[in-house]
Amino acid sequence: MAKIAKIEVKEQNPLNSLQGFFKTLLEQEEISAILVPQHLPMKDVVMPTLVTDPEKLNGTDPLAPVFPMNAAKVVSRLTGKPLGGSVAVVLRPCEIRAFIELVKLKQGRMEEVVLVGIDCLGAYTNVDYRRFVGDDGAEATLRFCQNVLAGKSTAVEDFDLSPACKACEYPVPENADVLIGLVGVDINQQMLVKANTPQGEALLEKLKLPEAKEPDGRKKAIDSLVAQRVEYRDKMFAETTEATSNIEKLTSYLANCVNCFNCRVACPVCYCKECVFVTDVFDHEPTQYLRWAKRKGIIKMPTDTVFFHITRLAHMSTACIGCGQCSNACPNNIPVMQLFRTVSSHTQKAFEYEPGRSVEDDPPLSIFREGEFLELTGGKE
Amino acid sequence: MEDYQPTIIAFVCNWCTYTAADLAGTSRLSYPPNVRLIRVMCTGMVDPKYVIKALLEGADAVLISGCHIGDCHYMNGNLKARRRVKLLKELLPRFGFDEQRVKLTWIGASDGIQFAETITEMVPELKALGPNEVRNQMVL
Amino acid sequence: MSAQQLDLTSQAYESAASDAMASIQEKIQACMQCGTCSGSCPNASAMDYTPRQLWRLAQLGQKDEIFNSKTFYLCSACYFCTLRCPRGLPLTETIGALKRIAAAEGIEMYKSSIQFYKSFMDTVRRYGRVREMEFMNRYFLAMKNPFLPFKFASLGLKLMGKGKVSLEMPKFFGKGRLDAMFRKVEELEAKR
Amino acid sequence: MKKKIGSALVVGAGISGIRSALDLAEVGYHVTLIDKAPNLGGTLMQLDYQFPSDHCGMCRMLPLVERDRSSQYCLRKGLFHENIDILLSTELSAMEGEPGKFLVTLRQKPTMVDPERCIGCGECSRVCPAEAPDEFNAGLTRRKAIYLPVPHNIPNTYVVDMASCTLCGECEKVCPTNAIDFGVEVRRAFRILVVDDELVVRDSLKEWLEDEGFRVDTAESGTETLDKLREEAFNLVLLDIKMPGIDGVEVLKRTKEMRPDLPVVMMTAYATVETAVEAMKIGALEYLMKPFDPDTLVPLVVELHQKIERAGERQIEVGAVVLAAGFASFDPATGTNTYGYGVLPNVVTSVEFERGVSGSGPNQGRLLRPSDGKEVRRVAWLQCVGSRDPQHNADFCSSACCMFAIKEALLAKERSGGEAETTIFYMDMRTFGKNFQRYRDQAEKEQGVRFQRCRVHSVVDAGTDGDLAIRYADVAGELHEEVFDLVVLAAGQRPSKGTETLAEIAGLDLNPWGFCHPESFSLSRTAQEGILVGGSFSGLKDISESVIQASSAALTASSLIHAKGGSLAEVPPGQPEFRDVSREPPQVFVALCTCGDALTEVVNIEALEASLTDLNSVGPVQRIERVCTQEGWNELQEKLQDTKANRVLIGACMPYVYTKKLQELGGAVGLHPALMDVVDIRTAVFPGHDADKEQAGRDIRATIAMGVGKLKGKDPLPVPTTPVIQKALVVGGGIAGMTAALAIADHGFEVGLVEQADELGGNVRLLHRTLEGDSPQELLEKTISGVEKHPQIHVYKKARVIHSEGRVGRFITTIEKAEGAGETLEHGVAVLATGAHEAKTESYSYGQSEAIVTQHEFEQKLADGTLAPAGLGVVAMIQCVDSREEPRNYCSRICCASALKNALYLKEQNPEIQVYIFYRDIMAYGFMEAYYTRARQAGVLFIQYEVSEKPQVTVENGRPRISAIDPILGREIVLRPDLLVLSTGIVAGDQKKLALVPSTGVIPGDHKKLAEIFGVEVDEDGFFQEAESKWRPVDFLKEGIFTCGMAHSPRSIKESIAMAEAAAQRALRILSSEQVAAGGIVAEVRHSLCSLCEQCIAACPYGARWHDEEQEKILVDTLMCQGCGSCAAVCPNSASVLLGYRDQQMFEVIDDALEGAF
Repeated sequence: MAKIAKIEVKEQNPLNSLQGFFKTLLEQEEISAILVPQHLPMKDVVMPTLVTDPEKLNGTDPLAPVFPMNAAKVVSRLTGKPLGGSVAVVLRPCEIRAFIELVKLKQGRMEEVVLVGIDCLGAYTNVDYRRFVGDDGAEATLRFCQNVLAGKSTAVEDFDLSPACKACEYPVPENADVLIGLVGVDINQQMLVKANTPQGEALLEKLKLPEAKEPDGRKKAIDSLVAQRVEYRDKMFAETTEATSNIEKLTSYLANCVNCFNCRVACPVCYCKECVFVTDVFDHEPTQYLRWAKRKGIIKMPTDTVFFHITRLAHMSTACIGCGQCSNACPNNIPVMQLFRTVSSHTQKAFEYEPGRSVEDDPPLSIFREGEFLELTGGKE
Repeated sequence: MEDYQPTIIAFVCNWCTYTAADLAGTSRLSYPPNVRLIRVMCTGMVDPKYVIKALLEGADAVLISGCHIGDCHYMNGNLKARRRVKLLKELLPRFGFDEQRVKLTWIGASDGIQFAETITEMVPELKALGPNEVRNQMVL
Repeated sequence: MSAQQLDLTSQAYESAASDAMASIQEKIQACMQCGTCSGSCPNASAMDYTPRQLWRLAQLGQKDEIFNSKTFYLCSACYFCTLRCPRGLPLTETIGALKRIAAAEGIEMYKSSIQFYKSFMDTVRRYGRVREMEFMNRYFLAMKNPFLPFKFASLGLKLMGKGKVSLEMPKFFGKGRLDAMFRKVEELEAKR
Repeated sequence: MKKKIGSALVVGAGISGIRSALDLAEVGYHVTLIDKAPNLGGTLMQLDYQFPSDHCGMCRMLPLVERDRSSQYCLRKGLFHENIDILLSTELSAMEGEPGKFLVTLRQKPTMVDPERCIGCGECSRVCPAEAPDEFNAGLTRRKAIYLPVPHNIPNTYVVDMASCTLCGECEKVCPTNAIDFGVEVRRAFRILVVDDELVVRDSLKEWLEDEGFRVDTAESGTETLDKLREEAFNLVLLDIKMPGIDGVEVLKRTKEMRPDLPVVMMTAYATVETAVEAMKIGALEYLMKPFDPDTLVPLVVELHQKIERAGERQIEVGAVVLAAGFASFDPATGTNTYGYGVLPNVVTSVEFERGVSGSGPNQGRLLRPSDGKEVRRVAWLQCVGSRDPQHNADFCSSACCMFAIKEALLAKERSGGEAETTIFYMDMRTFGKNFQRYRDQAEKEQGVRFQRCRVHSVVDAGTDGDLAIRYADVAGELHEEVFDLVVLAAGQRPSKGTETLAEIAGLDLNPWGFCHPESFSLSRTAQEGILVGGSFSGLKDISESVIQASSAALTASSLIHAKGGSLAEVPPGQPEFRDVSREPPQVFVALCTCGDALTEVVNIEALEASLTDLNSVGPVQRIERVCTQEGWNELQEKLQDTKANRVLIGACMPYVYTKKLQELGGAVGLHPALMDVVDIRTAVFPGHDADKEQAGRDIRATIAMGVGKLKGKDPLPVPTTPVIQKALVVGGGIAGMTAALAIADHGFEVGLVEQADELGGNVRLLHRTLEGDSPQELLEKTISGVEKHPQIHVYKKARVIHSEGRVGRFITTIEKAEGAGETLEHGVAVLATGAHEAKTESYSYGQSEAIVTQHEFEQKLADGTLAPAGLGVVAMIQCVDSREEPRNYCSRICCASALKNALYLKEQNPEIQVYIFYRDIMAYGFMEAYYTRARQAGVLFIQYEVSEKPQVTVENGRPRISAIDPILGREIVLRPDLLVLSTGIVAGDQKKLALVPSTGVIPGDHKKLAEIFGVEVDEDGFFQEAESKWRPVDFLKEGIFTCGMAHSPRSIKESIAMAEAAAQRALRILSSEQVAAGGIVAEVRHSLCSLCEQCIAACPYGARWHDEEQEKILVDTLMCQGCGSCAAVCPNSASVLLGYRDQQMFEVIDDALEGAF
């Protein structure tokens, strides 16, 4: 049974209480730094910050409904090689899941990191968040949280949470070392703190937080939230399947792709230093283009856009954790996330693989067994 | 399309299926000339990119064929290939490439007959499917 | 078949293994119990021990059990087992040896068989060939069992019907000629 | 200085011959590999699957280092190695000289078909009117008189079977390359003199032979003959022996005086056979038995004619000879044939069964019975047909048939989708090899194969449509009759045809059954130094044993050649100078072989040429009439001289054949062979493929374009080489380790030998006799002194390996010594021979009585006099103690031999002792069977038990009491022996609790730790896991590390020695060069792109890649890399690249393949 404690919330300001919690965390001997999103002073944007001074935590806002990047990428940078101290990293569930995928691919290490996950209530796209936030970031965050937890709509004017978040069935970071629970909790009174791992337990022990037990309504609230999202997701799957069901439709779907590769840069699990599509492999001879054009009389330029997306699906769809940063990054508003999640739902199921679940699960294409998938060759080996 | 002749790109492993294909040829086994053999060292080196590329350029089917499980010269290359084909078979049909357009077989070095039969069986199946749409579409 | 225990290191066992058995054991010692003989034997189903079991008993020195069984005297010396034995063991010959021991030692169970063979050989010795009627009469007389002829009556009639047994006496073409040979053999056997 | 290279002859190109030849060639010797058959591969060509893996994998025998010096394709297809000359249809006909310098005479049978010209088109076979049973399919199908001996072999040259050829000459006419020449013209000039006193013989011979085109004269007496011979020149004399006046032998003598070279064939009736043999000694070539009929006589004379006219005899000098001429199968039709083989069509041999279900067999892999093609549902395997059968002069076990039968039963199950009912009738199921017992259990328990212990006496026609009835008695004596669709006979081994001749030529004695028999404690040495025996030539063996023995033979040959001064090559054969074309844009010279007019007939050649010239980087395109002929090849070479092209693509047929030719061409024109390729443009347009001209043109263009695409991207990079530290490390100072160390050291390389104990010798210290009567202690003494005195061997006693790093060519290993400081050794290879030990047991009341001992203890007590045979009355032994059942479900292989040995010894010393052996299956494989028979004859009593009904042992008054069920009588047997000996078997691994501490005071065989140190594997029983049980039995998957002896699996002294020699041989491949070259197709890493995700490391099956943390790079050991490309496929951004198969090349090829497709 996981150990459960609580952060008491004063003055109905959960954000302040969270900041207090982070301070206590940073004061612990074994924690050298904390990675946490903060409102940056220069511009009203929330970005991950690496903090060693407890006094510099005033702007932290892990609850803000925005994440301009999937922080798994920065955690990977921090932990790729020995760091010389432990960092507590405050992440969304999708970031934790992405990080776990990266660890499997040797792009990060679990050794010097404490994963602090917070129930995710969702986020707006970068563009929409700017319209949502107004002047006071912290206030906007609190407003957002209260609304969501009260069951009110997240839609504002003509925009709503990003489709990725609306379709996300993993709002609770079950695989964090320390989980901060919001859903089904009265956050004006308290927030739950749950240790899911021995490491988390040891840490929680030291923080000496008051003990608590899981509110009765929490499980139900989570289930209902997930149900809502699954409903949205399945609709999205159906629509995307329809929109890409043949090569002509897929071509239209990706028609305005300009080979900027922003999607793959933003993708937390696309871990290649340099994508193969930007290497000399795709440095075609000029004559080659002419040859292709001659074959059908017309080709689309730049070439290799559909090829790129299908290949990226082949490479990464089993590892896709659905954070939606690809769509966020696309300059031409191609719904990349929808395509990835739809295809991933099939490829992940085929290998019974749930990305980000545990570092123990091997990536599907790195293992192989005798006696599997016999149907591919008529039942015979 | 009466005259439509499907084109099969076959990635065949150096050790088994290429030998079988050669045997089929030298034994005068008649099979349709619709296949283009690409010899690879092992099915385990067939990158999904190659299959995607072939289909996007208009191949009507891609055949990947290697040694029987356990016979692989490199011990387990064919097991790796099998997982990749599984992936492609999940992936490509999403975009209208019929599942039959990617085929995996194990054909041992002395199975020349089986190689000929495989091609002979594939051609009418592909004719029934009709040409790969890509031939008429603007993609790349 | 009796299911009694065989105690191979008991006193009784030691004494039971007689010298007579040594020559038998020698013949079939190399038997590896493959079962070819039992499978081949046309009479195996009537035997209480199959041939293979008989060899086994012989290997184990179970003389009494062998001579209490009817296996060896049911052998019709068809030589199938000898022909087929992969070890090339003289199996039919071993049975013959067993029969000789039984005859020499006058084993009770084998008496009828002894008389049968004796009567047969006597007619042969006398006439140079078998004369069925006389052979059977001799046998019946020797057995001193007045009911015995009835037991053979039906078989006799059947054989007669097929012309295998003749009531008529054939010409005495070899009468007495074999006597010398029989005498010589007796002499030789006596020496042994 | 002229380089000295030793050479060897290997007779027999089956699996053993190939192994020996490759081993010697890889070490650097020149090898001549001959086989009397027209094809390579021996028996294995017919067998598609091998137990206990049910797979093939023969190609894994090919070289792993310096692999570009040999062929890189399916070994069933053929073999090529720079250092091996392969001569087929060739026999060893004479041999003289001494070890290290033999002069051998090889005679090649003429084939009528010129292999240089034959393109394997098969037209000849199509028109041939004569048929014969096809040997390849074990006679299940028929072939023509001109045929391919193995359909998938290369070179795909047709051969003529003169025995069935009618000499009609049709094939000669139709051959497009004029490759066939029967020499009819030659025949007219061939004059034969027929001498016989009977007119009818003279006349009929004259008529028959003249019909065949020979010129025939006759003579009726000796005087007339001698007159004629004086006057005219004849080429052959057929001479009758029995003639009035001067008889044949006298005529022969005088003829030989007159014309010593004139071949004379004696004709004789059987009465004068002895005289004929006498005549052979005087110089007759051959003798023929009367009466003749034209069908037998004519082919004989034709063959003689060819022998005389065309026989290619050559003499070569070799340092050593390996005889690996294989074995023959017992013909079940001979002898009593109670199984009706040859009479009942559904009774087949195991090889026939195998061909029957083979994909290349008559039924295309379906399980059909011969009589009516019905699907087979009930199959019986009858074991020991012509084995273990002194009635058929076979007091031996054929060793492999038990496993073979299980494999076939599983094959039948697989082919019938589990429907077939399979029964194996057997006497002892001899599953003595590594993993065999589990294979059997799996077949029985999981696949439902039925095992019936019983020898079946006969098979009869069940009277219904070819069904077969079997009547048998089960163990209990119950009689059964069962009906089967198919009966498979496990036909045993016999010496191969020609064994006697070979033995005579080589001066060897044969064992009582006609097999070659090796010297004591060796599987490969014969009585004649320098003449070695490999594989089944000395008795049937399974593949792994054959391979081990073949390597051992190679080692012994190598040692001898080395000792006689025929040293290894000091430097690898000089690389020709190649032009550096890396800065030039690719320019591909395309040569189209028109194959006479064949190509121009089926395609519009001008249009084709034009379309090819259109391709990027192509030029020029040239036509060559027949590139396969020397003229054609010269033409190509000339045309190449005139161009600036830096790539060459040849469109022809049979690309396989060109592997060697391209290398020569490369040297001649100064272009790296990797920049040349051959593609097949011929198969697609062979007669019979009814493609139209346009389609054919498109197909050919695409094929050429693809070839061009691939060639363009080829980098002419120099092949990387790896320096080798020419020293070896051997871990374990038992007989295996010492043998390996000596073998390596004898080749002049330094060896470090590490032994845990304070003395060398291992388990052999405990052995005092062998079953064959040899003395292990003498062997041990000799070996130890050899090791200790050897200047190249450093022995480290009371030492352990504690750390090792590095890779093939350079390992750095640290050893810890009980006394003194540890040491670090550098070495290029390592041999792990850390042994195993007898298991201790708690079963059967062991430990509760002094009268209960293990086999080893028993042998010790007999040796030291603690126990005297004279004082023992009854001794019992129990076999398979704790063995052949989980968790130790394997046969320890040596315990049955030990039991037989000790039982025979007891009986010898004291015939009065009663010895009882309780056993499950007596594993008296091979010629050990004779000792089993001997033990039975000596009066040892064998009582079989089932694992479910084991003997019960209690201790009464300090004496064991055994109670067991005799399965034959079904009765309980009670025994109070003076001594109970337990065969506890052999264990390795962590068995400390149960481990018996041998006199050395050290527990051998804990391999797990050593395996970890060297990065190799152990199997589930704790023995070392070899790379491949069949083809690489002494290698680890990690190159450069080898295993041998009991550390690998339980085995006898001589088997351990053979394995040690094999391991040494494998090690010498690497040690013999200062630099070892990798293959041309290897992986490399583009570090600038690499994200260090290590997926490629996990994917590499050879452990050839590692993450160098200091350099922050993934590095590739090019020697270990075998070029499979798994790493490249797993790498998402192609940071890992397989040279020769770069993405760009592959994309280009795909593009080209689709060119013109729509």
